[in-house]
Amino acid sequence: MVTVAHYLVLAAVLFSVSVAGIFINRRNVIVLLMCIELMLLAVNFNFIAFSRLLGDTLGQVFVFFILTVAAAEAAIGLAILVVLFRNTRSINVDDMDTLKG
Amino acid sequence: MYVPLLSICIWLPIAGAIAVLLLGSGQRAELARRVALGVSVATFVVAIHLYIGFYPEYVGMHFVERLPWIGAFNAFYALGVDGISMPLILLTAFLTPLVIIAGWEVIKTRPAQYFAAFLLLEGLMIGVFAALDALLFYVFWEAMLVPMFIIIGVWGGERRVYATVKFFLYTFLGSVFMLVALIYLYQQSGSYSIQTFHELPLGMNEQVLIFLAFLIAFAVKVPMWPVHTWLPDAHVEAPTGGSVILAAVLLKMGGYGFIRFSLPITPDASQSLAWLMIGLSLVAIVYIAFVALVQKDMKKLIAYSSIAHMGFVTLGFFVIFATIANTQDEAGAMLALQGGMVQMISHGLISGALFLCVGVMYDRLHSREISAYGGVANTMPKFAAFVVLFALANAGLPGTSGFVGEFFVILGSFHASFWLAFTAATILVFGAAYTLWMVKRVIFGEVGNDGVAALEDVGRREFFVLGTLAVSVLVLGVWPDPLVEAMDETLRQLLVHVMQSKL
Amino acid sequence: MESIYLGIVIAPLAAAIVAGLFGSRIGRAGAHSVTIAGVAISFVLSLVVLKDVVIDGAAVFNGTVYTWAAVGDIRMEIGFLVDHLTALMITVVTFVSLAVHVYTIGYMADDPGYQRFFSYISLFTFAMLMLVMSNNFLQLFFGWEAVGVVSYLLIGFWFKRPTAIFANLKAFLVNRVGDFGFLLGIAAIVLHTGSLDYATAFAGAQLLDAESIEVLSGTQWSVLTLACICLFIGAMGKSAQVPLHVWLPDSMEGPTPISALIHAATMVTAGIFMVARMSPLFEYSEIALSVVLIVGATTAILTGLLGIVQNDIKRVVAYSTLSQLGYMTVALGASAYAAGIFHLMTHAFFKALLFLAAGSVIIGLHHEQDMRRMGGLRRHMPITYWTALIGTLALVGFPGFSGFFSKDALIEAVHASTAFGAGFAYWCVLLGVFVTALYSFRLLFLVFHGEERIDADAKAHLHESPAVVWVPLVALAIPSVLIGWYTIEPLLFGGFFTDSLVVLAEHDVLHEVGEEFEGPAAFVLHAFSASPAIYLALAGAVVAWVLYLLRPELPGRIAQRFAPVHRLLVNKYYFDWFNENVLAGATRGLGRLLWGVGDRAVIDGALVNGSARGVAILALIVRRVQSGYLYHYAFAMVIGLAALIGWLVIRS
Amino acid sequence: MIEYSPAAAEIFLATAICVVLLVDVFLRDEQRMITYWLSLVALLGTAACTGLFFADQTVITFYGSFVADSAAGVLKLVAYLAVALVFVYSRDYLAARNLFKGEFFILGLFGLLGIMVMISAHSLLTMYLGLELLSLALYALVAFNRESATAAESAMKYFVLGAIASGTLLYGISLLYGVTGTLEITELAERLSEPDGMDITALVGLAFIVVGVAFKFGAVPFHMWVPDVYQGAPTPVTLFIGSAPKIAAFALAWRVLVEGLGDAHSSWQGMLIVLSILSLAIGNVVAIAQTNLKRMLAYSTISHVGFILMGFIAGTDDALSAALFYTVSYVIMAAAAFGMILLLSREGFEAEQLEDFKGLNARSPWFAFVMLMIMFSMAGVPPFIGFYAKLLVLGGLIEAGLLWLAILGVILAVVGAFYYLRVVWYMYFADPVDEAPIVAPGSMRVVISVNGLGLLALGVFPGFLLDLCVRVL
Repeated sequence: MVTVAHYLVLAAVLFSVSVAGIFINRRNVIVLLMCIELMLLAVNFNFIAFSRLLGDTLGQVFVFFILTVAAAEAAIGLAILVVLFRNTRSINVDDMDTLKG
Repeated sequence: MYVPLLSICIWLPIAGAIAVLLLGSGQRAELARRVALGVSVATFVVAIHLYIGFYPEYVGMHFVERLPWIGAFNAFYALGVDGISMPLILLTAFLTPLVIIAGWEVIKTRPAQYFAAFLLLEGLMIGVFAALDALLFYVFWEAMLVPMFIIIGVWGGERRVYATVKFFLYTFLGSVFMLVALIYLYQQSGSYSIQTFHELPLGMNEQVLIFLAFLIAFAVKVPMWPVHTWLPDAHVEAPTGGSVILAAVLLKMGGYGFIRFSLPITPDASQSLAWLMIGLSLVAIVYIAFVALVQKDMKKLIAYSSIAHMGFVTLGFFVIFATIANTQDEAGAMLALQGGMVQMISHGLISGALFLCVGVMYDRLHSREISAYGGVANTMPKFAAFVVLFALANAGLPGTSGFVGEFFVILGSFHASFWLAFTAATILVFGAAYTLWMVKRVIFGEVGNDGVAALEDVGRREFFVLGTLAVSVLVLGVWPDPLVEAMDETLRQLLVHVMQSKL
Repeated sequence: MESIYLGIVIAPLAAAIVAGLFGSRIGRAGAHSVTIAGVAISFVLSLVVLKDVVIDGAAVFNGTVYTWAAVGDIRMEIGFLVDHLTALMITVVTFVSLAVHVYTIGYMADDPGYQRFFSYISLFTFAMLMLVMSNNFLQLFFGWEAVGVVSYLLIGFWFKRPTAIFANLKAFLVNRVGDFGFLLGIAAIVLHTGSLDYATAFAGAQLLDAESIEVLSGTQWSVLTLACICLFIGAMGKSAQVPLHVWLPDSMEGPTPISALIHAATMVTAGIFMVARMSPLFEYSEIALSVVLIVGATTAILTGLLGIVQNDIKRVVAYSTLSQLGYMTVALGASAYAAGIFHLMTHAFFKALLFLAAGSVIIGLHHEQDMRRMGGLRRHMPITYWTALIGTLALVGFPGFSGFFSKDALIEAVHASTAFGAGFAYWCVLLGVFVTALYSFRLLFLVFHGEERIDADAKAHLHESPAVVWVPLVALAIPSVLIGWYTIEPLLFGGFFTDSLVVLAEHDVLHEVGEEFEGPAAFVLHAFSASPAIYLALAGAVVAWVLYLLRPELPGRIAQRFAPVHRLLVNKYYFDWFNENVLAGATRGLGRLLWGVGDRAVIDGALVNGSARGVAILALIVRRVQSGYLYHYAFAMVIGLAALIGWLVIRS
Repeated sequence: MIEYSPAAAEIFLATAICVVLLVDVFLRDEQRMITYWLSLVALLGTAACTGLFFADQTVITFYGSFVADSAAGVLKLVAYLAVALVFVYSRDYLAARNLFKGEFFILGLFGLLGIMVMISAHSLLTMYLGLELLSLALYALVAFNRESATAAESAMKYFVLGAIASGTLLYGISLLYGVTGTLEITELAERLSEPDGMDITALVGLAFIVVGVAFKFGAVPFHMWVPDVYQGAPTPVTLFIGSAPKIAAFALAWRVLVEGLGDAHSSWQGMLIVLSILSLAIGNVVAIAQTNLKRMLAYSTISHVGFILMGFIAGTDDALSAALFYTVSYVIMAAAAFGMILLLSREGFEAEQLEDFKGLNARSPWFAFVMLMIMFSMAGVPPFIGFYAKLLVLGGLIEAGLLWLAILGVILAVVGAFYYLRVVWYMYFADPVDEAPIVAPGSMRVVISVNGLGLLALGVFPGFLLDLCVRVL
């Protein structure tokens, strides 16, 4: 029988996968953007699970807001990526270390 | 008709500073100098009224002003003066015009800013002495660091940056602990008025903590051993005027702090930690005297001598408990307190004068090293006479003000114990040794080098400044009664208050 | 009368200020006339006071001029105490000072600092008078130090000479060591009597003796003894008693007039005067008196011996002064204060005379001071020779001369004293007579007799000193001879000092000496029979004659035979070496150590700069944490998150 | 019927942004000044609306998701002031580097709108929306200068870390929603105050939320973005990021932590203490090793955040108003400091190195004095306002009995005073490296002088601002 705990665990797993994805990844920035989207989706899972548990639609409404914001975020992320690429000809995370100290 | 004398004393120089800054160092520099001198002399005239209108018998604060300032803290713009702070204000107001005159032609780079900084410093210093509200006191106390920082930094010697940053951070670190103590006292008493702090009952370990916080702040300022190492650097690198004000007034803030805050607010802690204070003062007197002996730089030597002389002030303030314990009467304690106060005033005049003398020589030969001079008396007889007079005053010659303070403190500390007076009295020998040895190597003897040969005697302006200081040192030495009389009643009340336990 | 006392003190001060500040304007003549006028007024007024006090028998005057400072209930005033002792002292001081002022006109004729010198010596007179006339410890201390400062200025008058400025610093510091003790003595008295003036202190003398103070843990000393010993340390500094005597010989670097005025007649006697003035205190402390006695005795004999090996004419006279001061201190120690003061007075005259005579010789030989390049001056400078002879006879104690009366009375008194150490003192004093005679006549023979060892150009214009120089010599010679004869009766036994000196019955040795005293003449005859002093003096003279005239090579051979003793004497018992190398060297060494290690290395280096460097290094290390890599930043955030969660879970 | 008047300011600003956006589209480059003036007018209008509809007592509308109270009013007014300062200071800088495009002002206004929404958020949803609106506007602004690689890099870093932070915050909100079943702040507080309210999941949720708050403040260890973004972004953007968002961060912490999770104070207090000490330590220490002024001011911001957090740690109302006072005075100081960098920069020259401030007293004594006032105010030296801010916060801490934290904070502040002093000694004691005269329009010179003098004036008479902060909270 699938209980709310399962959903929560799934959401937590997804969340930690995305967080791990961010700081383990050494290659390129697009993976980072994908991880961020994954993180937001994990949160959505949580909301839906709780909203189903509490029998209240507020969680689901929140999910829609999150989705829209995620879209906007992705747009800006990619725009910055384009600008970054045009300036540095590389989207490799390791090259983004001119600012340090 | 009610004239807010103290506010005038504070804000007149500050307004003057702004005016001088506006005049700028360009073609109107000469006018800027005159305005600066005019303002400082005006402040001195106002300060004299403080003395004239001062009735020593009336116990408590004179010329009190009280305006609401910060409602949330219940802090007031409260000013007032009593026997302890009035002479110090008079000293500040007396020295600033002299410093401005001394720096008249000497300062070439940006003179307007130089004089403005001094006027600002004067206003803030008088503010510190006149503040009756602890927060106002603290604001003036810290704000004073800014002009001094600029003075040492801009017009100082080669290592001025190191010296002035060290000066700033040393004092800032010290006074920040005092801030925490003041806030704690405010929370206990509900207002920032120093008077309520005096009456506020405090437990023993509260008192000890507060006392230690005050101790760090004021020990740095006095300076007491071992937090004194900023003074020689600050003095060596500061311009002449800076050294004079630093030695004459800034060091007195520490002493003033002890007698206005530490003793009355935490009497029991002061009593139980008196041994520490006496120990540090004696170390300052003996240890520093040895160190002063081997200095090769004149300003450093005088700086160390100031530390030794200021050791007398702290000794005088904290030996009172032992004297009363030993003799059960307040004669010794009154002597010690008066000694401490008079020593502050006289040291201000003497070390100020000595720094001016070194300044006169530095302006001519641009060196502070003792070895760079020799036989100055041959080419500058009048100047040599002044130096010998001030050197003897520094060595505590009776008839000059240098003797009065030390005499009282030694008599007072004898009431406590023989060995205390014995160690303190060693300053008679060491004081004379390092000061007169310097005089021997610099003033007397054959003409050292052709630089000394080319020296010409003190000009009219320098003669006036050194002359005024010489007269004041002699007058205070021959007849100190007016000063002692002015402080007597306040110190008696302080003693009564300090002797009552707060536990 | 008070205006007269003020006049005595203010006149020299005003003259000094005028000569000092406006010297260049009023010129050389103006300067010396102003100062001489000032001191003359002071001298005349002192004579008036002397007549008023001694002859008309006026009451003791003890009034205050003004309140210096009132601290709590201690009132510190400046005031005058005029009694027999003061009257005598101010007369002696002003007379000798006047003589020196006149003498200086000649001696300093061609010196550029002429006005400055005159202003100093009249300033000195003012300071000495303030010291003598004071009625409280504060003014006494003021006079004490002022006199020290003026002697500092005068010794270093020719500040171009390195030896002079070394001598004046040494003099001032040694005096300051004495004043250090002196101040502690005053502090002890103030502690227990609650006031600074003499009257209360003297009244409370017994009380002081009763109270005790714990100086060294466990031992309880009587306050009176402690105070008196401390005061005596002050006197040792000022009156150059061993070991604080080292400055007096060096003070000969100063011009001769001041050697006469300061280092013979007035300043050095301040210590003696002070102990006499404090007789009401000293009398009640046996220990203090014996300390005074023993120190005086050792000084008398030790410094006397040194006089024999000196070759500089002024140094011989200086060591003779040290020895005579030892005599006076011995008199004080034996409670024969009157004898001490009497000897002080007579000594003032003949020692000033000897110094001025030496000065005259020095001018004559164009500033030559080494006796080995003198000799046979008898023919060239007759007046100087005769006055010097009179001075020497007075010094040695030739019967009838003033020195004889004061020295013999003193020896008798010590002989009669039963204080601890009186025997030792008596032998020292007796031996001293022989030594005094030896070095005095050595000086006389080397300078005025024997073959002339003067080098050519000095001999060329060798001449008798001008009138302005030999008039004071004669003026001083007369009292050197007569004053003893006329004043021994009233001073010692006529109760001259009853109003100013207190002597307990059991200590009153002078009373015993006084019983056999029928008159000055009888005293002279009595001396021949009773005490060996005269014969010792004669023996000394004969030995000197043999060694320095008959067989001049003998001293050299004796010096080789007793080489270690000779070297000890030449090095002045290594006192100077000890002070300069051990004491001063150790102080400088400690200073360098404390400054180098204490201040610079530890406080500045380690604590202040060290902590600053520490923070800077820490900053560089922590700075590298900001690596610039995005994943490090993200990792830091995750670690932060994990830490927070861990914190909460553990806490709950 | 929904009560619209409390949100009048937000509504006015939203419409004004659209109008400005449309007008800007039709303007040629020479007329760009019109957009600048229009945005200033928009700000003025919003301020007027806030003034008109100033809610003396708390009003909650939009079904409990929007609240308007006097504190919100004050915070908004300060935000308007900050943004206005940003626009005035950056006009000339942008024009000189042909970055003078309308989008800058529009994104700025959007950011301001986000801040206003956060200030008046009564539900976690509104708070999230406001936060995202502000963050997205800022990400875009940081990458505003398309030609600069560093700007792009710092924008990417800011974007990724910002996204992680808001993701974490969301996760926290979801947990809290799960536990309490509501997103409204007051209901949240009631549900949590019930006996078993704060169970383990709520605690974990709290941790996540604190991470979100800490990131927005820039407290250590979530501070890594601050130095790189402050240095990489063009200076006007740094000025914007350094001032207004700090008010938003304060509002976020105040609404969520204090009003929402007030009962759990004892648990999040411990967390904030750790954050505060680390921020003070690393902020003050690392700043000493900096040579770039913007990076140094970034670390100084981190150290100031340490002090602001102390206000929340103490937890009493006085301490909270102290934190508010500190935030407001910090905003004014930061605006002035970055304004000075803008003042000294000119075409093709960025005055962002410490060396560039050398000998400023020789070049122009007045502006050296202004910078002196700013630096000493930041160091906490009286008679400037920075001192009173520290005084208040320390007072709150001591009242709450955290004496040791006060002393530690004070010692680190003294360590920090060194790098403020260094700027002053570079200006006054060193000789000028760059001799060029200061080229800046009259308006900027006046405003920055007023801003600098304001620090002194507020320092001498802090009563006015102090009473405002105390009365409002």
